[in-house]
Amino acid sequence: MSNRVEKKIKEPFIRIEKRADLSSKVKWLLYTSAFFTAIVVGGIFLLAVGVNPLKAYGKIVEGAFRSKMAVEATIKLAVPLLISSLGITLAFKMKFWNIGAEGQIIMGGIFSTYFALFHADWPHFVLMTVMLLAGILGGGLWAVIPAWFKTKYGTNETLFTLMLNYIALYLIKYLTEGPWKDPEASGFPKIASFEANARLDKIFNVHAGWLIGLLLVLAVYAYLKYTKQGFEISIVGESQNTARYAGMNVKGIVVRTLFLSGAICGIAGMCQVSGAAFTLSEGVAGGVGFTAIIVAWLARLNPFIILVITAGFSILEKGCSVMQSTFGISTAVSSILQGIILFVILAFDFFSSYKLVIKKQKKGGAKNDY
Amino acid sequence: GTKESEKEDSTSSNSADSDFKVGVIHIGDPADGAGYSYTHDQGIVAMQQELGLSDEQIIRKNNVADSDAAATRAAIEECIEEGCKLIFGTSWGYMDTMEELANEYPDVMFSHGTGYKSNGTNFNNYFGRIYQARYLTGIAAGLKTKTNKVGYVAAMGSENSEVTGGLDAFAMGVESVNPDAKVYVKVTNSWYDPTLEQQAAEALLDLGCDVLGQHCDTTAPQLAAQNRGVWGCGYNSDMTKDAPEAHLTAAVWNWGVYYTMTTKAVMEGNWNCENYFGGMADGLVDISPLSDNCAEGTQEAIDEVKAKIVDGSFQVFEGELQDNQGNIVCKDGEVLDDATITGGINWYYRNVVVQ
Amino acid sequence: MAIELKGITKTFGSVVANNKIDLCVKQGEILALLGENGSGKTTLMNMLSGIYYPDSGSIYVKGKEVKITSPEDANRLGIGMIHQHFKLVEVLSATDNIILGSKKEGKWLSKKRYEEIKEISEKFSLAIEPKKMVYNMSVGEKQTVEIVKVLYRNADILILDEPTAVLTPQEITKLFAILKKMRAQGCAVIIITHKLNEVLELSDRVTILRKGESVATVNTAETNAHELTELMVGRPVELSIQREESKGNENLLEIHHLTVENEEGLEALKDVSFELNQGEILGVAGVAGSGQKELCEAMAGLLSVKKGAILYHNENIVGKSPRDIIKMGISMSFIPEDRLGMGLAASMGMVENMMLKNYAGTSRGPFVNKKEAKKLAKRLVQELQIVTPDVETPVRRLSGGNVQKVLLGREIESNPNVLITAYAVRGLDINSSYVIYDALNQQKKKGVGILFIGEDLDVMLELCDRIMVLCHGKVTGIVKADQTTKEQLGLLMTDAMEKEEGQHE
Amino acid sequence: MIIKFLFAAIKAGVPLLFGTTGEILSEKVGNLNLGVEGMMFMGAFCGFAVGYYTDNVFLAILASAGAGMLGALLYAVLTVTLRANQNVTGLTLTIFGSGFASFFGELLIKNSVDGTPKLSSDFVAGLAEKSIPVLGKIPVVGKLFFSHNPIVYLAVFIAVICGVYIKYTKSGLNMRAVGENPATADAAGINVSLVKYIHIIISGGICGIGGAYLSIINGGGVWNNSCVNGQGWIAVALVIFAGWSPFKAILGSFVFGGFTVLQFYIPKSTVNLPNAFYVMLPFLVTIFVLVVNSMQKSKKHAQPASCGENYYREER
Ligand SMILES: Nc1ncnc2c1ncn2[C@@H]1O[C@H](COP(=O)(O)OP(=O)(O)OP(=O)(O)O)[C@@H](O)[C@H]1O
Ligand SMILES: Nc1ncnc2c1ncn2[C@@H]1O[C@H](COP(=O)(O)OP(=O)(O)OP(=O)(O)O)[C@@H](O)[C@H]1O
Ligand SMILES: [Mg+2]
Ligand SMILES: [Mg+2]
Repeated sequence: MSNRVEKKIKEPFIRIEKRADLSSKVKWLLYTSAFFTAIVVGGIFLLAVGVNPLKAYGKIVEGAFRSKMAVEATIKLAVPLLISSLGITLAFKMKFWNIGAEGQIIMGGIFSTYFALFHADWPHFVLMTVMLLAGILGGGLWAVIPAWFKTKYGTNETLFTLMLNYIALYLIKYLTEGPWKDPEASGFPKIASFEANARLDKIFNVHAGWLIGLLLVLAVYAYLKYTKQGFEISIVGESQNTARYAGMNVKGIVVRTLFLSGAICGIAGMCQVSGAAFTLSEGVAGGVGFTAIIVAWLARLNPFIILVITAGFSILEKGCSVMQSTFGISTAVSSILQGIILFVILAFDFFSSYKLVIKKQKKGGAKNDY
Repeated sequence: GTKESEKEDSTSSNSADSDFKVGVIHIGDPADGAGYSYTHDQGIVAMQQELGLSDEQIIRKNNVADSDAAATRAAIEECIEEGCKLIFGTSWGYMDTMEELANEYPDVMFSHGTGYKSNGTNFNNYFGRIYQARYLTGIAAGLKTKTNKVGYVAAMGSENSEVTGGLDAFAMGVESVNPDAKVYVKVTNSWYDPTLEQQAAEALLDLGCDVLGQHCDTTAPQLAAQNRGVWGCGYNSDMTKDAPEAHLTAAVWNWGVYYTMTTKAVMEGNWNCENYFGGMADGLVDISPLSDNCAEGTQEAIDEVKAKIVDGSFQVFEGELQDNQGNIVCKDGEVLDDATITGGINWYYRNVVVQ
Repeated sequence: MAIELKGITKTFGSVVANNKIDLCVKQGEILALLGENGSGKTTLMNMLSGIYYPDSGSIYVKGKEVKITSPEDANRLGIGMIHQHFKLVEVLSATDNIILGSKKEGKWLSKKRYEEIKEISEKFSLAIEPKKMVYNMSVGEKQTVEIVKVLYRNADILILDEPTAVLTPQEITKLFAILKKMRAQGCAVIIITHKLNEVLELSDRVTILRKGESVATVNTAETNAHELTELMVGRPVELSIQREESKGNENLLEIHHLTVENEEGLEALKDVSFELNQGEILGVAGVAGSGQKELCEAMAGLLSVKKGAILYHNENIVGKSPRDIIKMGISMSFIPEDRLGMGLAASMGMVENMMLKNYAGTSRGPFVNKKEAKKLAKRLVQELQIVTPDVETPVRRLSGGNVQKVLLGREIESNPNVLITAYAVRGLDINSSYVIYDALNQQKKKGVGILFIGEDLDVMLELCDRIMVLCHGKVTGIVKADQTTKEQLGLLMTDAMEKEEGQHE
Repeated sequence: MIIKFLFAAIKAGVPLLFGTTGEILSEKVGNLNLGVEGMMFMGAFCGFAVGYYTDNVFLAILASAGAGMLGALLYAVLTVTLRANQNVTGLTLTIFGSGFASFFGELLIKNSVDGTPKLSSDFVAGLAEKSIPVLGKIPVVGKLFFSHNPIVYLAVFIAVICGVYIKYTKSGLNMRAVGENPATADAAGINVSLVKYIHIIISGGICGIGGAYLSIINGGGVWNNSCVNGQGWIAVALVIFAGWSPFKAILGSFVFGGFTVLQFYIPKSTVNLPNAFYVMLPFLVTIFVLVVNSMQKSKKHAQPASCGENYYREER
């Protein structure tokens, strides 16, 4: 029937197979080897650019922890990342790819800044509470926009939230140059620094954001794992049809969850403006919203692992900053190092769900390897 | 280093020593080769050489966005952590943060560039009369233009006194040698944005401008001019090396003057912490050597005015000045005071055209 | 010998899906592959089509030993497989789907390709519209495209995985004609189906798999349904349905003039009226797409109703959400067509799936109560003999039959008054099917009103008390099951619409 | 002035066109690559550096494509073979790429004569705007369309080629199938991984050239560490605007280019909108298009169905 060319088909040397379940021992082995490989590959890069990797890593760790002040700085870096990673987690759990944390942080910042600028005379406690609520509202509403369109028209949320980041950013620009411009800055477009009354209190010398972050870790964990709403989120993430079938109001759940997701990011924004920057500026989110996506993903949406990974990122960032000034090397080294470490970890992540099967010989047993 | 700093504190009166550290916060990367941070860093390097400081004594924090107050604070705190006794912040956006940190860390000296605040004890501002240099570059531009249209890429709009004052001085320089020429402005709203600066420059060239002045931090306008075969006046550093066929002269900073003076004073414990506003007479600002592209007679014209500026017989914002709306912004026989120059010039000079 | 498999073994983690299986098909022969759910049929065939790769064993195609590492290899060897779930690109036309990936000459997509496909399809007397987009096609049309796709590649070994599960009787007849024609041309055909009558009608030989091993191969001419079932299950089984007289005559549900629009805004149900009594199984027959899905979803509150009423004890439940309906005290169980996509959360375990419908009611306050669900899951595993490593194992990993049991078990456990089932046994092996029928009869005994959407008319005639026939969204007749015949039902199912119109008005 | 504006719009749109065409290729095979910015950065640097050291325009462009490809290869290995999450990998690539450009950019600066890495004037002249002999003389059209620098034509050429390829060739059909439904493509005998690799890598190459345009032509021949500056993100947005069609991307990129230069051509005296509005405009428009697209529920102009998800044959 056919005149097909017979081609010798060889058996593949290596094949990929899905892993069944991973024992926790293997899991740890995997994580530690990923970590060390990342360190080694990063080290090779450092070596290549003429920095002694041992010294460099030493400096990074030292830089993050060398003094009380350094530790405080590291924690300050961690706060917005931790909080927004937790926010994203809610949306991701529902398989709603919210990559708009950046914008939601900003909107949280903008909303709470309004009160800091124009109602700084309110009693401190009232003002703080209102600012927190404003942050929640700002971030939440900003996330609700794409959620609403998603439920109504199926609008792609990845792209929508991405675009909203930029719009939020330029909204700050507008406010800075326009209505909220500091009248006393002699023409420089900037928003005035907050008065002391509008600043987040410090607990152990670092603004209260860290406590909020830790509480949120517990809250998000419990919310997802033990509450009915958390259950709804995972069902909707699983299959919207199944959720509808089970009598869930899918649209309501999507909008509600995104509100919460954005709201948490908004809290991060509020903490940044009132606790770290004491003003609103275009750098308020500074890419944290994007890093948070990476953090949430690497942590597999587990709030406690998010805490650990956030710590890692913050140590790296703070440490690299010290390394940069100490060795007089480019700030870009830190980006490259971060990139390399992430690439390695992403690559290793593969082995947590797949394994390689190497055929020894024609009929030889299969050997499993990582 | 906290203990050490306390120790030092007690004997701070003169610590001209090897563990005296100076922090510098740069908005960009000193390695950018021509722009703002590069110029400041040249000043730091000059200071370092002059005072014989070792490399370890200079802590640089680069790429610190001044639009990110949290990052600014983190960078400065890191300098404090490193034990810096004197910290220079080079971009205006750092000002408020530095002011606050000055109150939090009274034993560290904070000196902030291009702003206006001070606290009289450990926080001041330094800036310079770059408008004097701009006036001179305006002369070069005015003599060079054939179309009588001079362009100007401005980082900020009229609300910004620093930019606007500089632009007005430039325009006045143009007018002084070429009363028919107009100065066209495009605003990028960003201190540093190569793409926008390039596009703004192109738009000006499209309007028919044949000399481009600039108050923004990259060489893009000069390169755009060069690509069209016309001319330009740069800023920050001598841009003749970047655009040899187009560049006339640039308004340049010699920050080393201030950095050396201040660092020395702080090391010797006799810093007065007053705001500094240096000018051409101090050597803080200048113009770069004129390139061969300049029109004939430029050197002479400039030299004459420059001499007067240096000896104080000529002030740029002096006598009757009219803005482009027809208002009188400085009366005859008066001179604008420094407060107005740094914070109150929000008008465009009469030959400036905003489109 | 077209294909010969020797000692094929394939494991997934700890599951041995295929254990040293031998199998062969000759050219010019149709081989039926029979086995219970999860016995390894699909896995075995997927190794022929290059989706999976065997752990050990050898494959011979036309006498030569080969390694099939990808579908491309399979194509090259002349093996074409029609998968259970269609492999078509929705946004492409029929033609583009057919020529997809073909290694034929030429780099450009010429206009002529449409004619070429038209010709090929006509040669096999298959009706396809070459330019029609797949997303506009019915299931039957898609199936046809799949077949043309295989023919286009000149495949002479054809594998079909449960091809008839979603086809109408007419379409099945057509499909079988094509397969027979191919056999006549010397092709080798392997077909997987759970319907014994099809096996007996079509195949030359039958290979039976049980628990991943091939237990027997018999000549179709020398066997019968009973023997096949016994070989499959491994013990003698009685395949009969005991229909008890429906006792209760109390009306449970009255449906009045129900008109429903589907997602595309077309009227899927037109003026449908009927009633469902206590302790009765009401069958719903009809060609696929006659509005069965919409009927179920409308009754379950998942689809909004355009006109009409659904009365439950004289109270209209139209416009209420599924949650509200449950709150009203009506417990209506619905076993949807798409089990994993609609009835269950595929990557969650049985426990979570038990909570799916009543998580909100199990406890007060914001927290869910997992304990009850876990108990229930464990009980179901025992009662229905669900094969699963653990009650927390994702249900996605269970075999089709077991998935079905999980779903059915949950719905029954909720003690419903009304049970709606759509294609409850689709894709289930014969034994599992009868377990389900039994379970339904148990419910009926308890007085539950059951709406049974089915496709196998023989079964419906045995199981149901009354049968309602839908055609193009209209009721064309409601008949007593013991007073009708298959032929009569068939007529009602396809009856010309005009005729029915008069009857209704 | 209008003509000058349009001309400037085209110029500003060219890097976007590269980025968009590249990203379309990638998304068409099912890989949403958020690393456009990073790949453009890598291309920008390598193109510039090779131009700087070899003085050869051809090699420079080649190098920029090569660098973009390298970035894309990294992305492809991670997402296609190792099945890492596409969003995360793309973001990481952007972090890495921008770091890469700044880091080596600084080295370049340090190693250059008086701290200014500067392309030779011959090199720049080779890429200068030139009026095409006869066509360039046509009154309006000549200025608008036939007096650009050569890379502008290259951008349009690549976009057209990609458009034709996707729509009218068999391999284009195959790659579309991979992006829509990889399981189907696989069953049809298409080597899904190979197709993905090829297109993702080519996509990176195209993005890389876009980067080179920014560093070499927009930068006026002097290296600048932040030459890409967010253009990659606008390109991602533009893909939506273009409805995943390279043909529409041509028009779209010029429209978006128009947005970015609009503020410099609209007379401030007549229309005085806040500056933030102009920079926001492309993103606002993109959202608008995104929403309108989804409202129409058009299956044809939507994102390829499998975009964002990785494929594993044995997965169900
Ligand atoms: N991708 C897979 N991963 C893990 N296990 C699998 C996979 N595919 C099949 N199995 C296992 O292999 C066994 C056989 O599956 P297979 O699909 O071949 O059954 P089948 O005979 O086709 O069943 P059915 O009649 O329900 O279609 C199953 O019990 C299942 O546990
Ligand atoms: N991803 C998976 N992981 C583990 N097992 C799987 C997976 N996918 C399928 N299986 C197994 O494959 C077997 C057959 O599944 P399959 O869905 O073909 O059942 P089925 O009875 O044919 O149902 P359907 O009619 O819906 O196809 C099951 O036993 C199931 O356990
Ligand atoms: Mg099967
Ligand atoms: Mg099956």
